[in-house]
Parts: sequence; C-alpha cells; structure tokens
Amino acid sequence: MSEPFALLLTLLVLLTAGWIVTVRERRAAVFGFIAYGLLLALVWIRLAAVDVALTEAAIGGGATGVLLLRVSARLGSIRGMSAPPGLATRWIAGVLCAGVSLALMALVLALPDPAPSLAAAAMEPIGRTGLGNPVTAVLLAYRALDTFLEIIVLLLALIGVWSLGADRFWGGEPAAWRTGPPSPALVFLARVLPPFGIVIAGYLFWIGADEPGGKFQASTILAAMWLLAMMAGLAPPPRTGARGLRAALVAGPLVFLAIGFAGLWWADGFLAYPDAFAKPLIILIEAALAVSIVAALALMVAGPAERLPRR
Amino acid sequence: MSLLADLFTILAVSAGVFFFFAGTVGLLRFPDTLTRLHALTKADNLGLGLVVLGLLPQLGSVLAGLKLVFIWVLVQIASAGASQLLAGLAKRQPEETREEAP
Amino acid sequence: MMPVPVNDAASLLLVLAVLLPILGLCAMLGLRGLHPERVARVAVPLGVALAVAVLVEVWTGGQALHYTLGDWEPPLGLRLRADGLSAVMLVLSAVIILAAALFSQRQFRTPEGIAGDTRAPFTFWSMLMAMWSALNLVFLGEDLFNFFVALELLTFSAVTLVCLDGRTATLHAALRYLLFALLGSVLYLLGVALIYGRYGVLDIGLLHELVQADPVTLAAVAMMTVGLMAKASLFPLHLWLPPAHAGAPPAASAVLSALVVKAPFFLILRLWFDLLPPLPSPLAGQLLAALGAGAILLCSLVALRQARLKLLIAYSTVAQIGYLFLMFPLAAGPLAFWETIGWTGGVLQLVSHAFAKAAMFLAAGLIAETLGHDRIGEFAGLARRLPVAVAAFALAGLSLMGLPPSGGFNAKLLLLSAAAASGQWWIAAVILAGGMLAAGYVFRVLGAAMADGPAGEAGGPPSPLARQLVVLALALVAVALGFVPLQPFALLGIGREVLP
Amino acid sequence: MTPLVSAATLFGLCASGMVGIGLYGLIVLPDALRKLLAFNILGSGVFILFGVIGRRGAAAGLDGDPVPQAIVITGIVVAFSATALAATLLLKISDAENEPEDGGKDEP
Repeated sequence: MSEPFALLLTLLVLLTAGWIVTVRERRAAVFGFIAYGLLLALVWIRLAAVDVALTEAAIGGGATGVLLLRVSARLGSIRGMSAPPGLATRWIAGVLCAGVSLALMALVLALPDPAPSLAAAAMEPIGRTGLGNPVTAVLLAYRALDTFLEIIVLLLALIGVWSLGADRFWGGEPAAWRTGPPSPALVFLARVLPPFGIVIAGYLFWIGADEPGGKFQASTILAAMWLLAMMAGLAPPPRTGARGLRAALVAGPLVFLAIGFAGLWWADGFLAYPDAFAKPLIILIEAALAVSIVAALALMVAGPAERLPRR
Repeated sequence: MSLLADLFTILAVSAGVFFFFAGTVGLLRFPDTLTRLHALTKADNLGLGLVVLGLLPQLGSVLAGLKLVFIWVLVQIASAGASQLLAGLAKRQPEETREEAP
Repeated sequence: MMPVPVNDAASLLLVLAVLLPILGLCAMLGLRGLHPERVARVAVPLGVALAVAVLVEVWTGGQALHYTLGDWEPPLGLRLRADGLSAVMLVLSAVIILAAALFSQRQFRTPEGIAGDTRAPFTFWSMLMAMWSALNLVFLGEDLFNFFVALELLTFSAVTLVCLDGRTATLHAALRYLLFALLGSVLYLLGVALIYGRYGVLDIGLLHELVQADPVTLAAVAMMTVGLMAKASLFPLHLWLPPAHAGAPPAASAVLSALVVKAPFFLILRLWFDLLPPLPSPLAGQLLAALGAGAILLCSLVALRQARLKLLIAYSTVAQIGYLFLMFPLAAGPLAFWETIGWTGGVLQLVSHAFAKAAMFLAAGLIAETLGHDRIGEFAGLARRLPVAVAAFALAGLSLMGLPPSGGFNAKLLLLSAAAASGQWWIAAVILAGGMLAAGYVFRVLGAAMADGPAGEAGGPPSPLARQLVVLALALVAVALGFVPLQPFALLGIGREVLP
Repeated sequence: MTPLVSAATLFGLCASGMVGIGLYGLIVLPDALRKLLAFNILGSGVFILFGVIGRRGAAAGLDGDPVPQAIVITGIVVAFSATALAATLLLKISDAENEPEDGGKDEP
C-alpha cells in the first residue's frame, strides 16, 4: 500500500468529482457524492489523519448524504439561478478553472521543504491537558475558542433551518419522511442497528481523548441512529419548541462557557484548565457538547417544523 | 505454518476480489435495478466475507479478528436492509424518474 | 518576538465583548419562557457598555489590549487584540446594533399571551445577537482561521435575516447571497491553507514578522482578498447585495449595509496593512482602487435608475463601498500608513457611511410601513406625512453626497487631498463624479417626497415618534462626524506602532 | 522521498484538481442543488490541501501536524451546516414555487 494506491485513489476521486458535476440526473449526482465522501475518507487515512477520516465518513459522507437524499427526493424544479450556460461560457469557465488548478498545483509544489509544523509545539505541553490525542488537545485546549464557535455555527444553521418553516408550525414537529408507512426493511434496520451504533459511538467518544475518535464522530453516529428510528416511525421526531430539546441544544455551549469562565479563578484565565483536572474537565465539556451536537445534527437533517405543535 | 497462512490469505482475498469484480461488472452491465442489486449483494456478502476470512490468520489478536467479523456482520445487516429499501423504491417507481437535465 | 502582555482585568473585556451576545443567544434558545426581545433588552445595553469600556481603555492607555485564551500562546493558541481601529469598530457596531434594536422593539415583539417564542421575533433577535458576536470577533481576532469561523457565523446569521419574511423573491435573494458568501469563504480558506503551509503560523502579529513577498504568500493573500471581496460585495462581485439588502427587514438591512459588509473589508485592511510587508509593486493597490472606482461610477448610475427606494439605497451601498477601496493606493507612501490622511479618510468614510446608511434603511422602513410600498414614483406628499423620516433621509444623504457639514464630506475631502497630494488625479476625478451621482439619486428621492400629492393622506397610523427619533439620531451622528478635525487621528494609530 | 512522487504531494495535486472541478461546477451548473454539490467538492479540495500540509508537517513522533487536522474537522462541520441551511432554503423555494396557492405568501 503506497504510491500506486495513492495514484489510484487520486484518479478515482477526480473521476468521481468530474462525474458529479457532469452527470445529467440530479439524483445520480447525489449518489455519486456519497461515494465521493467515502473515497475522501480513504484519502484521509492515507494522509495519516484518522480523526478526519472518521469525521469525513460520518459527516461529509453520511450526514450530508442523508440530508441531500431527503432534499433531492422532494425538490421540484426551481426557476434557474441562471440559464444553462452556452458552450462558449462552459469553455471559458473550463479554461479558467483548469488555470486555477494548475496554478494551485504549482503553489503546492512550491511549499517549503521541510514543511513548517506545529507538531512539536503541540506535543510539548500536551501533558498539561492529560490527553494522548494531539488533535483533541488542539480542538479542546489550544484552539478551544474555535471549537466553541463551531457549535454556535451548528446552532445558527439549525435556527436558520427552523426559520424557514411556516409561522404557524413554529415549535412543532419536523415532518420529514411522511411518505406513507415505513417499509419493513427500514423498521428492521431501525431495530437492529441502534444497539450497535450506541456501543460504537460510546467507544469512539471514550477513546477520543487518547486515540483517533471523539465527540463529533460519536455524535454523528448517535444522530444517525436517532434519525433511523425517526424514519422508521419508532421514535416520533421531537417538537422543535420542546423544553428538553432546547436545553439539550444549549447544554454544550453553556457547560463550555461555565468551565471556561471558571478558569479565571482556578487557572490562568478564560478557557484555561487547572492542570490536575484538565482531562476530566475536557471530557465533561465533550460530553455536554456531544449532547448538543447529536440534537443539532439530527434536527438539521430532519428539517423545519411542518406539523402543528401538540399542545 | 506461516507460509500456509499466507497462502490461505492470498487465495481467500483473491477470491473475494473476484466476487467484488464480478459484482461491479454486474452493476454496470445488468439491465435493471433488481438484477443490479442482486449482483451487488453478492459482492457484499461473498466478496467481503472472503476478504475478512482471508485476513483473519494475519491478525495478532483475537480481539482484532472479532472486530473484523463484527464489521462483516454489520455490513450484512446494512446491505440487506438497504437492498430491500432500494428494491421497494424500484418497484414503486418502475421507470427512473428523470430530473431536468442541464 | 513582541513582548507578550499578560492578561489583565481590562483585557478580559475583549472576551466578554465576543461572548456576551452568544450568551444572549443561548438564553433565547434555551429558555422559551423568556421572550427573546426581553433578553435583548438586557444584552444590548451591556454590550454597548462593554464596547465603550474597551474604547476608553485603549484611548486612555494609549496601547492595544491583548487577551491570550486559555494561556496557550500563539502560534499554538489564540488571542484577541484591540487596537485603536478595532475599538472604533467595536463602538460603531454597538451603536448601530443599539439603534436597530430600539427600532425593532415593537416590530419583533412576541405577541401577547404566548408562553413560548414565535418564529419571526425569535429568529430576528437570536440572529442579531449571533451577528454581533461575529462582528466583534472579526474586529478583535488575530488568527486567520478564527476569522473564518467568525465569517461563517456572520454569513449564516445574515442569510437567515435576509429571508425572514419568507417571500419567494427574498428566498431567491438569500440563496444567491449564501452561494456567493460560501464561495467567498472557501476562497478565503484556500488562502489560509497556503499561508499555513508556507509558515506554519496563523496569528497575524507573528506572521507579520515572518512574511516574505514570495509567490505562495502573494497568491494566498490574493485568494483571501478575492474571497473577502465577494463577501464585501466589491464590484464586480456585488450582484448578490442589492436584492438581499433590499429584501431584509429594515433593521436587518441597516445592520447588513452598515456593518456586515464592512467586516470582510476590515479583514482585507488587516491582510494588506498588518500582515503583508509594504508591497514592492503598487500595482495591486491600483487594481483594488480601480475596482472601487468601477463600483462608485457604475453602481451610482444603476442606483439613479431604481424605481424602489430600498433597492436604490442598496445600490448606493455598493457604490459607497467602492470609496473604501480607494484608500489602498492613497495610504501608501513614505509615511507610516496610519499617519496618512488617506488612511484616516478611508476609516472616516467607513464610519460615516455606516451611520448614514443605517439611517437611510431605517427611514425607508418607516416610509414603507406608512405607505405600504416603497415606489419612489408615488412618494408625492410624503414629506408632510413623515417629516422626521424624510429629514433623516436628507441629512444622511448629505453625508453620502459629501456635502458639508457631514462625516462623508470630511472623509471625501481627506481622500481627495490624499489623491491630489500623491498626484493620482484619476482618483480625485472619481471621487468628485461619485459625489455628483449620489446627489442625483438622493435629490430624486427628496424631490419626489417634497412634491404635493396623495401620499400625504394614505391610510395607516403614523409611526411612533420614538422610532422616528432613532432614525434621526443616526443621521445626526453622520452629520456630527463633519466636525471632526481634518487630520490623522492618534486614536487610529494606537497599537500599530509596534508593527515595524 | 523525492517530493514529486510522495503520496502527500500526489494528494496535493489531487486537491488542486478538486478545487478546479468544484469551481467549474459552481460556475456552470444551472441547478442550485448541483451547485451545492460543487461547493462541497471545492470545499473538500481545500480540506485535503490542509491534510496534505498537515501530513508534510509530520514531526515530533507524530504522523502529521495536528493543527491542520483539527482545523479540517471544524471545517467539515461548518460545511455540513452550510449545506443543511442551503438545502433547506432550496426546498422552501421549490415548495413555494410549485404550489403557489398553498405555500407561498406573496404579499407586497
């Protein structure tokens, strides 16, 4: 497994990407995109970034795929953003984009060797966080503000999705997949898979501190299990106005902020952890974040409220 | 012993790859959704099963072996379920609905 | 290496300025019983106080504030930093948001007798909070990827506000805005990737000491600039702005035009002045200025021909953004850039346009509410019915045209002098022509409103005086900025002396 | 390891190609959902470029620089959020246009 495999993978990725933008049918492009996400996960493994590979497979391929399938199944034709471009436009765009690609290739080859890296800088103080996985240390210690804001981005996108529902349904249930009774195969999957999913998610979450894995990957799997149960009609989708759901959504950010501000008193500043308790605090933050991420991801895929709230 | 194990691995994985190949050819060449699904599930079941079986002697620990078998079982469940769903969809929409094309 | 200051109580203000609005958002989302507008009534004054406190600290201390997050020093960690310019932007945002909040208290109030929240008020207030947080982070951040996250927060909240009313036309506008903004983000991120690949550092202060004008760096900054231009809607990447800004609720349009398009522009300033070394060739600055000139001339002409008031104001935004890009060649020269009148003029243009444009969009909101439409052709009689709103529009127009006394006049005079002093006569000509065109579209509206006609008797109750006074106050600030001295401000140089 | 044939460099070229393909799709595809797919291809090209840069930065006993990896994880989540928002917007437009009596509320 070395360069020939990388070459093959490169060709496959580029061919799939080209196919997605040129194939005639919209649905086919979506299927192509899901396969593309899986190929990318392989590329990430070859790039020795297993954390990213898991995230890509779970979110980039999985969650995005389910979302796009749901949308493309219901999406009718839309008045064009622009008319289909003529041959000349396509040629000009093609030449332009090829130029961009070639320039970028030249820049990639011009990057300095040996490459600058923060790997050593990230490993040096990692003892203070009590973590073994440097990616988790970057996400939850060194660049914790980014991770905090990323959860806020998720919440904003969810509010954005909700705001696209009608006024009268606000606070009601999302009504994704209400096309008749669920098929027996789906119900079978929804009964059999969740126990496995929960175990795998728990495992990924727990090892995330020291090995590849973590809250995003685990949360995506849990969200997928929940969605499966919703699709099969085994668990009704929650009301978007339900108190429990709202609390779950803000649990992550609030715990993160509380521990962050507590750092003003018991450590060196906002978002600093006392060395002795760094690891348990980080795991507490991750657990709270996981709750929010599961809720946000699942409900974002489920879409805005489309049924009246039950009073 | 190790030579025998290697030989077994090569044979089993090659057979697995053959089934994947056959399944892919079927996917590309067969005329309709149901027969294509049939070809695919063959690749999933037998192909992956043989690859997993072939890799088992190469693993150091029983736990790693269990993980591989577990993955195979999961794929069985998922692909059986997904095939059912796709087949159901194909039955409901016999002609592929063509979206507006560019 | 620069000496790294320790975190102190004053610099904690920066953390609070970024997080307070998010805390408000969490309160709105988490507790349905609290109505979002009540949360805003607490959060907005607190946020204004924080911004003013930062300005006072920076001004009296005479140096930038720093906060290192989690005591992880850059390049590994992140930090926040407020210099004179950031402090000004912080206060500017706080005041505009305050005005938008006051203006919207009644419009986006949860109806009586509802225990939970309702769609439009919840969305408006929560997105306003998120947008504020993102703006403050753009003004206070130091890390290129941190900026990316802030820009995405800004995009999501802005797009959601644009399509708040749910009409098909605004949904289309929001979609187009979203696609442009996402393309901008990706191009920006591509540049960030190259910078990291080249230097292994993302902190602007540290990068300033490392950067060299080699192809990778220049290509990276070029990509980031193009991405940010799409978000700041610099001509010719402006096509998304007019329908989006014209379709949003008035308070949202005001914030979008006054602040949201300025955030990516602020980042372009940081890239070009704080990150890059003085460029060997002035060509790039000339190119940006040429695009700015294109925006001023073409979009002012398009604004002249608009039949609807909100679209006219939106096209005027694109034109006025053009002025900002004139400062790139004008701040170059032998002096340190923050000591040039080109720099001062550009920043003054940014601030006075924010006030003038917010006043205009809110005035347009009052007009549309009263008349039920915003067709300029049917404005006859308006001045009698809504004298305060029309007066505010006229005062704000003064600033856009660049007539004295107004902030716009001072800004344009400073830019004009800088252009004349450096012999860049074409820029001077563009500034003058832009002022005439602005006069054309402002007087077209005023002329219609002053005429006698039926709009004076149209139905609907008149707007409450308090809302009209908010609009007038914004316009008066734009005018009052005309009394600042015509010279470089020491405040805008605070925190920049450390950059060689 | 000569730079021209190393797997990291190869994927760097791959990322450049992905950026070009995504950009092309974003420009020429008339269908908004397809534009969204193209945006995701473009984004993934940028992410892979970060991955390549991280892999090149292998040091201190690690197989790669963890900072770009963490950045990409954040980026993937942000891209998903953008896709979800845009896709819902599309659906809403399509619903409003295809059943104007029921879904759209076209008042001035």
